[in-house]
Amino acid sequence: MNFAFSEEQTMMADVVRELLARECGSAALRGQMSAACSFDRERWRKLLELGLSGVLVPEDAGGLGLGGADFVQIAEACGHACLPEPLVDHAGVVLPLLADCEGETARAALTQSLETGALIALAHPQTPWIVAANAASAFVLPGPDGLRLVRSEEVRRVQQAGIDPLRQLFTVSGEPAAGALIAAPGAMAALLARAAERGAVFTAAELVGLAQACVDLAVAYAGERRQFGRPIGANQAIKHHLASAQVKIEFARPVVHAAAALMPALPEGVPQSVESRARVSHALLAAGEAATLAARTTLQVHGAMGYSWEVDVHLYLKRALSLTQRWGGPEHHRQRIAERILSAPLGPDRLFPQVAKVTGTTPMKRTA
Amino acid sequence: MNFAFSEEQTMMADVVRELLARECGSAALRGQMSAACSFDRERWRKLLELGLSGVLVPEDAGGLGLGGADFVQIAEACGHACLPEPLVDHAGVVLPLLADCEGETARAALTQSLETGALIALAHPQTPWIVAANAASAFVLPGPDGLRLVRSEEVRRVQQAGIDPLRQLFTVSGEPAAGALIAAPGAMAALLARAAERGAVFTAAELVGLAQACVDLAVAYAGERRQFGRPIGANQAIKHHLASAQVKIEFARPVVHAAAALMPALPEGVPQSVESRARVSHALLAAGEAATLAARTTLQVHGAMGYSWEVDVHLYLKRALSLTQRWGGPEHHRQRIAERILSAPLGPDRLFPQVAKVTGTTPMKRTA
Amino acid sequence: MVDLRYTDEQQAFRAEVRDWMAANVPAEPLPSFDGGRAGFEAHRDWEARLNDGRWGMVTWPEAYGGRGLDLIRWLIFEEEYYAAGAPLRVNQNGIFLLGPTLMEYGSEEQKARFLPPMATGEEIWAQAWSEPQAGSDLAAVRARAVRDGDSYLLSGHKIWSSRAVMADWAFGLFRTDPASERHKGLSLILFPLDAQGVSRQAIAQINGEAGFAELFLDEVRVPIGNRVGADGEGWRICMATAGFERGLMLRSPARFQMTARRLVELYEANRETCTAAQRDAVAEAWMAAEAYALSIYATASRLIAGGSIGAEASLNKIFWSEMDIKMHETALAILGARAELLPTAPAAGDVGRWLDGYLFSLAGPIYAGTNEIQRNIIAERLLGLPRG
Amino acid sequence: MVDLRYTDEQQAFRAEVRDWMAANVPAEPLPSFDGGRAGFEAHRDWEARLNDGRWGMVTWPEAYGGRGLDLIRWLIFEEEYYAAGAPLRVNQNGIFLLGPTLMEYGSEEQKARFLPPMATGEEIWAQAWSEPQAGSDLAAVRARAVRDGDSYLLSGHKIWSSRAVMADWAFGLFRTDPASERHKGLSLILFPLDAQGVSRQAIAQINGEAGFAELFLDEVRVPIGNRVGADGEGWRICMATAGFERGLMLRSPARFQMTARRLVELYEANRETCTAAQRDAVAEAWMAAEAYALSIYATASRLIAGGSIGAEASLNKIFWSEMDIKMHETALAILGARAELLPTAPAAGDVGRWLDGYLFSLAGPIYAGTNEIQRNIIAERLLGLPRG
Repeated sequence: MNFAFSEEQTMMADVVRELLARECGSAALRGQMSAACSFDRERWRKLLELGLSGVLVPEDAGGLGLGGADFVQIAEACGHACLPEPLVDHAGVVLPLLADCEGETARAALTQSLETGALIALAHPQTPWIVAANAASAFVLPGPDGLRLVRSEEVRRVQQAGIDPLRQLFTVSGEPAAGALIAAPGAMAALLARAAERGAVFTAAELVGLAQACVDLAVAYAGERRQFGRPIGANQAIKHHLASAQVKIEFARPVVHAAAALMPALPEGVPQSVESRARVSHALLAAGEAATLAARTTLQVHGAMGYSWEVDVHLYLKRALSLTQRWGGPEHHRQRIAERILSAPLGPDRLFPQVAKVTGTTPMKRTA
Repeated sequence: MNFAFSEEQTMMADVVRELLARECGSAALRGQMSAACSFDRERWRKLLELGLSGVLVPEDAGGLGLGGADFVQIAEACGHACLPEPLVDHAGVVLPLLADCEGETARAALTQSLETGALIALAHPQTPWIVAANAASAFVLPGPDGLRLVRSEEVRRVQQAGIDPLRQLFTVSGEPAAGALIAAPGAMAALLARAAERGAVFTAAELVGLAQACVDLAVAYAGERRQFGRPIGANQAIKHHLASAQVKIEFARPVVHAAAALMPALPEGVPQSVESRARVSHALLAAGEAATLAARTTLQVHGAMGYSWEVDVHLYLKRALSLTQRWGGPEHHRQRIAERILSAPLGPDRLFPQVAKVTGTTPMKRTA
Repeated sequence: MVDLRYTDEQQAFRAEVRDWMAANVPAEPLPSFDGGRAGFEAHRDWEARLNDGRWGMVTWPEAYGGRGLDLIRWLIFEEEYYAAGAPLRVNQNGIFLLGPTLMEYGSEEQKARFLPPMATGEEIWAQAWSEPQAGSDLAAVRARAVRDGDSYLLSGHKIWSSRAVMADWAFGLFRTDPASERHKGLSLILFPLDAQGVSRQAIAQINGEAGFAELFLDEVRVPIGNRVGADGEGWRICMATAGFERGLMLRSPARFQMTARRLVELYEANRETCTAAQRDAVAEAWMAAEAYALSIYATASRLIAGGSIGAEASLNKIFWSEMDIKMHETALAILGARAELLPTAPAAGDVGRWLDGYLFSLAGPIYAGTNEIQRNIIAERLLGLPRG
Repeated sequence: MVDLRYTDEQQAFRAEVRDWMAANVPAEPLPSFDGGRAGFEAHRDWEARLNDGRWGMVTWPEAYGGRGLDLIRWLIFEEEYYAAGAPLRVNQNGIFLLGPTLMEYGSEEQKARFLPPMATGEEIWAQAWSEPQAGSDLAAVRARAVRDGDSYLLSGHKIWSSRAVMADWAFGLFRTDPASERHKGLSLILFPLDAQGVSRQAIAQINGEAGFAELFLDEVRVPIGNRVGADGEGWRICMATAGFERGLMLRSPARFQMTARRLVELYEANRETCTAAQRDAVAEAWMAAEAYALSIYATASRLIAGGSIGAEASLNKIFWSEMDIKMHETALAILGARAELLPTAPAAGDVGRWLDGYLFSLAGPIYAGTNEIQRNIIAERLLGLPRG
């Protein structure tokens, strides 16, 4: 039992953080925004050069064969930087899904993407709007005869104007027989379910990173901005708002980290027990609440300044709004929590799902 | 349209307030508490000498024939003083119910109570614990053959130890044929329903008064108690907690007042439309939330002092806990609100239920 | 004496408003007045049309185009106004804030000069309170008015001036006594936005619209007759104006009651996917809007009976601003994945203007004095807690 | 490297604890230790029994009756302890607060003198931090320790001393430098509660039990060897102790996880009358307890890896105290009209100790530094906001 990241795990995230600090600062984001481009190929290239797209891909498929605990801090860094490019989806969800598929087509596409950095996007029923679909080279599309991999020339993309000015959203559809089948209907359900678990966990990580970025922005502003002859951050009201936001973050982050640790390198290992699924849902709910509170708090701390376009506060606020409704949205995940607490054993020894298998000399009174 | 109290209305409440300030101060309450007596006959006599028991009883039944708007500030004053005696139930619910009954028995009991001050209590299904039943001379008990008036010698009283140290609670039951029938089963349902509307409204008023008393206590303490070289009330955190509690109170009070104005002197006038019932439920919900927040806030402002038995804070906290679950409890009333908004017309012209009858040259789009 | 029934006259008045609105409210919503010149001018035209019907501000005296009605009639008017889906008031800084201020503190000349074109919409007003270093701390105003014969020369830097991108006139606080500090030595002065020396810089809000401007004033010459009230009396007048803003006028309850009604309709339209928690949230929203309306009716009755409104205005501001956000959050939760779509998105369906309304609602706890400032006011002036 | 699987050794340890608890935890709950002498002594006996099994404090060194285990094992122990329904720890002020403090700051003599009887429960400890004028502002301590040869003479007035009505010893802050102010010149001194010059006055809490006492000290003579740490070092040591109190030790996650489990059981037992909102609230409670446990596991891992805990302890305190209140509020809402009944009421049915737990939970945001103080600490020390 060790719930501390290794130096390697943290170092990898630090490298991403540093790259994003250089390549994804406020000025870069604003340039990108005015160009109405949510996909900066140069930045994408630099990110992938770090090997990020293969973190969760098994070694025999050409990846690093690492697990969710290795990727989660990277996803947090993406959220903290308000990264427009869908790196978290691509490396956290789509490539692992391809690795999870049997057959040559999926493997070839995976290999090609790992080599060239080609963006592949997934049209998942729980996340109807696809980020930067205009930059994707191929799409994984569910259909009546199973999961298909369709090249971008063969799909219809419809832009869906959304609130996040850094991300262009699309719906994507293809002809029923377009592209190549990569999973039969039976396998598809399991593949999409696993993708949803991964998507929820790493979106939760993005939200935690974003929440922390909001508090960081507000703390910096509150230390500088002066009213009534002193920094506004000297006011207890400001302090207590920010302390409350930080409390929310601190008790979301370990949940996200624990949920990420459930996502192993081997794709088939993504657990589907009611207890594991509840941990994932808990992560997304807690992170969403932390991000919403932190974004609202930083807006309030910034006052009128925060309400203006020229300050970055609104970028985070809008990203939070966008991310919290992905992967089924809060009500779906609350439902999964209710299922868990009303059907599976409860108690301190159920914190880590594998415990029950090993211990239990005197069983808990409650039975599932 | 006038939503301001008249001088007479306010003056009557002021007289009650002054009497309670004299007779129901902290020392009196503590004396009563150590005597484990929740009914001070002398205080009761003085209160009734003001004519309070007849406020809502029609003139032809020996009362003042006034309405809910005349009684609501009196009920607030009782809540503010944390009055142990069940004056609000007696004068606000039970005597109006007796006036509402046909037949001699009820009328005779009413007349006698108005003359002698005898406490009569009601065992209402929505409020199972009867306050100070040991001091009541008679009980109104629902039964399979209708509503019966039963003398205290003929009932079984079982004390139900509760959290409010100023009020002794009881369940009360009688033999099926004990006492005298005052309403047939058909009439009983309507009588009990009206009693519940009155009970909810005036309990809401008690809660608003109680909430204000909590803020008043906390403001006084925060102005006196010094830490870090200044009164603790100079801290923004304390200020903002109390301001938030006051906001809750200010937007509960007019709801309670409007709901009270729906309770006219004529008993049969108690409205039963879904809109009126929602206003009553809204009053109880809003007042309950205000009282809970205010009680919790005053405890927090008082710190360890507030957590001690010797300071009055806990008396209000416990009374709030007791009152909020009466008359069906919050979930029951939330249900009534939902019924109202999903079945009756909505919009600014529906604020006062009688409006729709009169206006309407171009009907609102929405229909019930 | 509490009597919550409308009189026959009040009912007749309601019917009259309802009829006029039915005949006059534009069938299609006007484009936003902060979104560009066309929307701004369409709203100006609407102001003129309202004025033609003598509906511009029913509480104003008849002499200035009003009807001299009491606050209960004003509330009835507002109820019918919002129920009819009538446009937002582009001249709200004028008719709700400066108008009442001029009637209380202005000279006869000022009333005659400024109120009629305000009523007709000929002159649209912006406010110019804040400065970069004077936001919550409004008394830190540095912009100055230097006396030069019969004129003032106005110089300084104003910010967050709502409507100032396209408005005709503005009112603001200026330091008329250069040696003064804090809230002393300030005066309230009116100035035309097309005057020599005024330059305006639009500020885009988080919804992308330029609802604010920065104003750079460089020796803008205005006659001393443009000062409202006495020299140095600006702070006191400004506080009274802020009371109007936070209190009754700017946020009439009907607007929120209509939002609550739309929210119930949204819930009903999406009932199959809604949870019980969302139903409860919708019910909360409706209750909040009703509570706000009842409270304003009580305040209006009190004012009619000779009462006044002071720190209570701060209670209102906190309540409506928090309510407004919650209502919109509830709507977005019901919309689920569609919440983030703009109405122009093909998949948006019936998302309506909830997202826009949400962004707008987020300004509520900030403008006209942040809710933190309002809580200080309540604690210190209403509850009597010691100053910090 | 994150690895959330227990080792075989950890699993075996869990099984060992579970077996011992199953064999030793009293079948009937003990009477409250604040409710009277019988309950107090029953809890003292339980401490002795725990110590006999070497379960008094598994993280303590073996020399003092512990097992020298790491924090992960401590967590496992606590999980099994609370899952077994074992009694609350009457000597918590000793074993969780003073014990660790002595191990870090005490002399060898002090450790040898005080730790063994603390471990066995022979000496039960009270804390004596606060004074009537030194609550949140602990640095305002006035109680003094005057040097007299090899002794201190302790005088002053302490309040809110938990357990002090019946405990044997107390530790508190005293001003050893009479000329000092604020947090300078304070020392941490241990004194027996039955000494000449100590009088104790029980303080009834809102639940009617005397969990606190006021202590009046009048020239209470103690050897200077009862001072922990150097002269004037009391504040620094006290802050470290407060860190234990707010941080890991006093509120282990298992307790809340058991409350969450009982809450789910209460929901299930009352499912027919429960609303969806109540189901959501129960789910929130469970999530909060899980989040707290996960966070403590993360902190424990960090501490094992050589990290330290500082202002983070304040995050914990705010979180568990607010969670605890919410859990109990949810339970009371589910109980409805029965919520206000004491368990002794004939109609109480299965209300259990929820009401009592609710009242107890209300102390959470107050004691060991109010949550307002904790938010200041987070803002200033963790986030780096400027001091007020």
